[in-house]
Order: sequence, then C-alpha cells, then structure tokens
Amino acid sequence: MITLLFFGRLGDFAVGVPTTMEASTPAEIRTLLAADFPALAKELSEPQVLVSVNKMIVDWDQHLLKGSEVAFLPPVTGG
Amino acid sequence: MITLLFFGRLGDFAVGVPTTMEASTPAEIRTLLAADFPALAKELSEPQVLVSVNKMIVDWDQHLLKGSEVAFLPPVTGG
Amino acid sequence: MHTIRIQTDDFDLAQEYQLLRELSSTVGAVVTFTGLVRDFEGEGSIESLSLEHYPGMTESLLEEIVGQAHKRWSLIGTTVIHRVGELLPTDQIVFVGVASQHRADAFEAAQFLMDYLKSKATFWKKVSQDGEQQWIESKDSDAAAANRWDTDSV
Amino acid sequence: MHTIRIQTDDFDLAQEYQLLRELSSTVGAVVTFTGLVRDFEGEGSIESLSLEHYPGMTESLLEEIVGQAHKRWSLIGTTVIHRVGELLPTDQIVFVGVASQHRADAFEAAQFLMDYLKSKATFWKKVSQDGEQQWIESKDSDAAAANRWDTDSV
Repeated sequence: MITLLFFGRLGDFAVGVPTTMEASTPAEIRTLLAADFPALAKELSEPQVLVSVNKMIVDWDQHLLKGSEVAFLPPVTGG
Repeated sequence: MITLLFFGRLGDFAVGVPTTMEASTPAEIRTLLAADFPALAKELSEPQVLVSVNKMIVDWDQHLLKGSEVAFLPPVTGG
Repeated sequence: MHTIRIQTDDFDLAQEYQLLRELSSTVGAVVTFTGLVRDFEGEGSIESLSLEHYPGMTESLLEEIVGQAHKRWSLIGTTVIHRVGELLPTDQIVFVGVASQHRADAFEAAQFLMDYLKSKATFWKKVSQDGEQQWIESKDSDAAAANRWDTDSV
Repeated sequence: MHTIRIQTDDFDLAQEYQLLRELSSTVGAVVTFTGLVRDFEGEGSIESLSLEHYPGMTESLLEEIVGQAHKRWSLIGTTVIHRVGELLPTDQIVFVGVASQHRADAFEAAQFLMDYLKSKATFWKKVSQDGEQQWIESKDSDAAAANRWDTDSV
C-alpha cells in the first residue's frame, strides 16, 4: 500500500480521499483519483505541483515501492 | 585664525603642532607646516588624505574664511 | 555549527544572537533576519495566519540548504528557526542568524537562506481575512530571488 | 523613522530590535547587523581597540547616508549605533538595524549602510597588540564594497 499526503491548498480538495491506495507511480495515483475526485485531480495536474516519495522530490513516473509515502506539494509559501 | 585638527594616525605626527594658524587654503597650511614638521607634511601629502573645512570635505585650494575649522582626515576605518 | 528548529513556540532574538556571538572570539559579524506577520496582505487587515509544513521533509531540506551555505561562504555559525501553527499580526514567523568573521559572508548567507526558505522549504501559509480562510499564493519574485544564487558568481 | 547614535556605552540588540519591530504593524522584515571586535587582526591576538571619531562631522555624514537609504529603498525604520573609545575583544562595535515591509529592502539597506560606515564615516581604529599601538589601515575591499552602490541599478 502507498500512503497519500496532500499539503497546503491541495488538502482542501482532498477531503474524503483515501489515505492509502495501490499504485505503481504518482501519475497513476492522479489518474485513479480523477474518477471520484475530479477537482483534486485537476489541481494535481497544475504544472507547479510537485510530488515527493519518502520526502524526496521525484518525477511523476517514479516507480513506487510497497509502503512508500507519496506527498503532493503545491508551491511553498514559507519564510 | 584657523583651527587645525588631525585625526587618526595624523594625530601621532601632529604632536607639538600649533592648534591655530593664519592661512588662506588647506594647501597653504600644509606648506607652512613643512618647515617645522616635515614628517607631518609628508603624511598630509599622501593622496588618500582628505581635508574638511567646517566638517565638509573640500579641495585643498578651498579659500578659508576667518574662524574656519580645518581637519585632516586619513582613510577612515570605522564599522 | 548550525541549528535548525521548527516549532510552534515563539523565539527570542536576543538569546539566539547571544549564542551566535559567543561561538568563537573570531566572530566579527552577526546578521539576523526576523520575519513578522504583517497586518496587511493584499487588501484589508488579516486576522491570523496558519502555517503548515511537511514534518521530516522540511528538516532535511533545511539541513541541505544550510549545508550549502556553509560550503559557499566562510561561516562560523548559522541558526534557522521557522514557526508553524497559528500566528497573529506582528508575531514573529522566521529567524535566520549568521555569524562570520567578515560581514559580506554573513549578509550573503542570510539572504541566501531566506530566499531558499521562501521558495523551496515545505511550508504553506493560510490567511484568515474578513472571516474567510485562504491559502497564500506563492510569489514569482521569491522564485526569482532564489534562482539568482544559481547563476551568481559570488 | 531613523535613529543615529555615537556612544561609548554598549548597546542592547534586543532593545533596538524591539523598537524597530514595534514601529508599525506593517513591519514584515527586520535585519540587524552587529560588528564585534575580533580576537585576531592580521596575526596574533589583540589586547584592545581604540576608536576615535570627528564629533559633529560623523553625525552629519551618517544623517546623509541614512537619508540616502530611505530614499533608495522602502524602509519603515533604521537604527545606526557606533561606539567610540576603548573596546576589548568580543565587544560590540557597531549596530545597523533596518525594518521594512519586504525583506529585500531591509537586507540591501543594511548592507549599504555598513559599506558606507566602513568607507566614508569619520571613525579611526587603533589596535593594541603585543604591547604596541598601531592605527588600522583601511581596506581596499571596503572602498570597493561602497562603490558598488554607485553603479548598481538596484
């Protein structure tokens, strides 16, 4: 199983989204979410949104190992 | 009469120098000092030494009014 | 020597400064930056700010950024503190302190750290204004400020 | 709002920071620079530092420099404090604090003020080292640091 995390404004769109799922890439997660959560999937397709696996920024086609933590990160606004 | 001030390292060379004199320009003060204080006059001729009249940086041929305060300023080292 | 802290509590500038200053008798310059919640964000006054971050990832990003600063400049010590949680106008949000022998190193490293904090570290701000909550949009100027360190031949 | 002080007494960073921070609820950034007497000046350790200035002229030069900073950047407050007299290693010498809405203004103005303090303000340092007193030579790098503000299109 893959653990899913949504930060910043993406969290508002991810209400009711499962916290885990089976998937082989972050891109596949986005595709799978599109069926039940089209607004969230649209947000995830914004080019500024980054994806991390186990707290490292990766490409959307990164192969996911069992037990990975995938986080979706909108543009940061700290400081 | 013109009041004379020597700052920084120039002060070490100005021991015994009169604190006032008659002169019409800073350059003339330097020339007049050369007779009795050649080491000081040499220091004053260094290109980095600036001269001020009444606390404003001026040229060495600035005409001096009665009662002016002339200060000789080696390169500053504050901060 | 470097310190990185992410905390809900406020921080004390005087104490952080003292720690940096006393690191070594060769410290000749200490630069501090403190970021505060401003009363005006766009139009109208804000009621509060809520700061979220990605625990674990934020710390490792900050470690990396601070490590880069120590490689790039001659630094004696750095401190980075970022608050999370609920903040009010005029509250302190972020602190960056740098101690070095010479002032240019401290100034440049502090700016570098702030630019990266703004554009790369995994923090997100939500503002409450006129009874509504809204995520703050990231600024192109912050990305540009961070990018300049990639090309600068400092 | 600006404050300029030349004094023999030490200063308190926390107090100066607090004054800047509380100037307005629109303050979003406070940058401070503190200069300290370093233990090593060239080779060998120093025993003390003696700072002389030109009373009256120093204040008017600083007024002019601070005025330039307020014209050039969008600043809410600036504080410049420079100590004179006898100082010991690790003592504080100089403080520059800048409060602004945005961080770039505070950082740049603080650097500008320090560069001008180093290269234009009428202070002279004498160091006591190994039982001998010696005036410190000015550094070309300080003049260069000040000159960059003349050409920069910041």
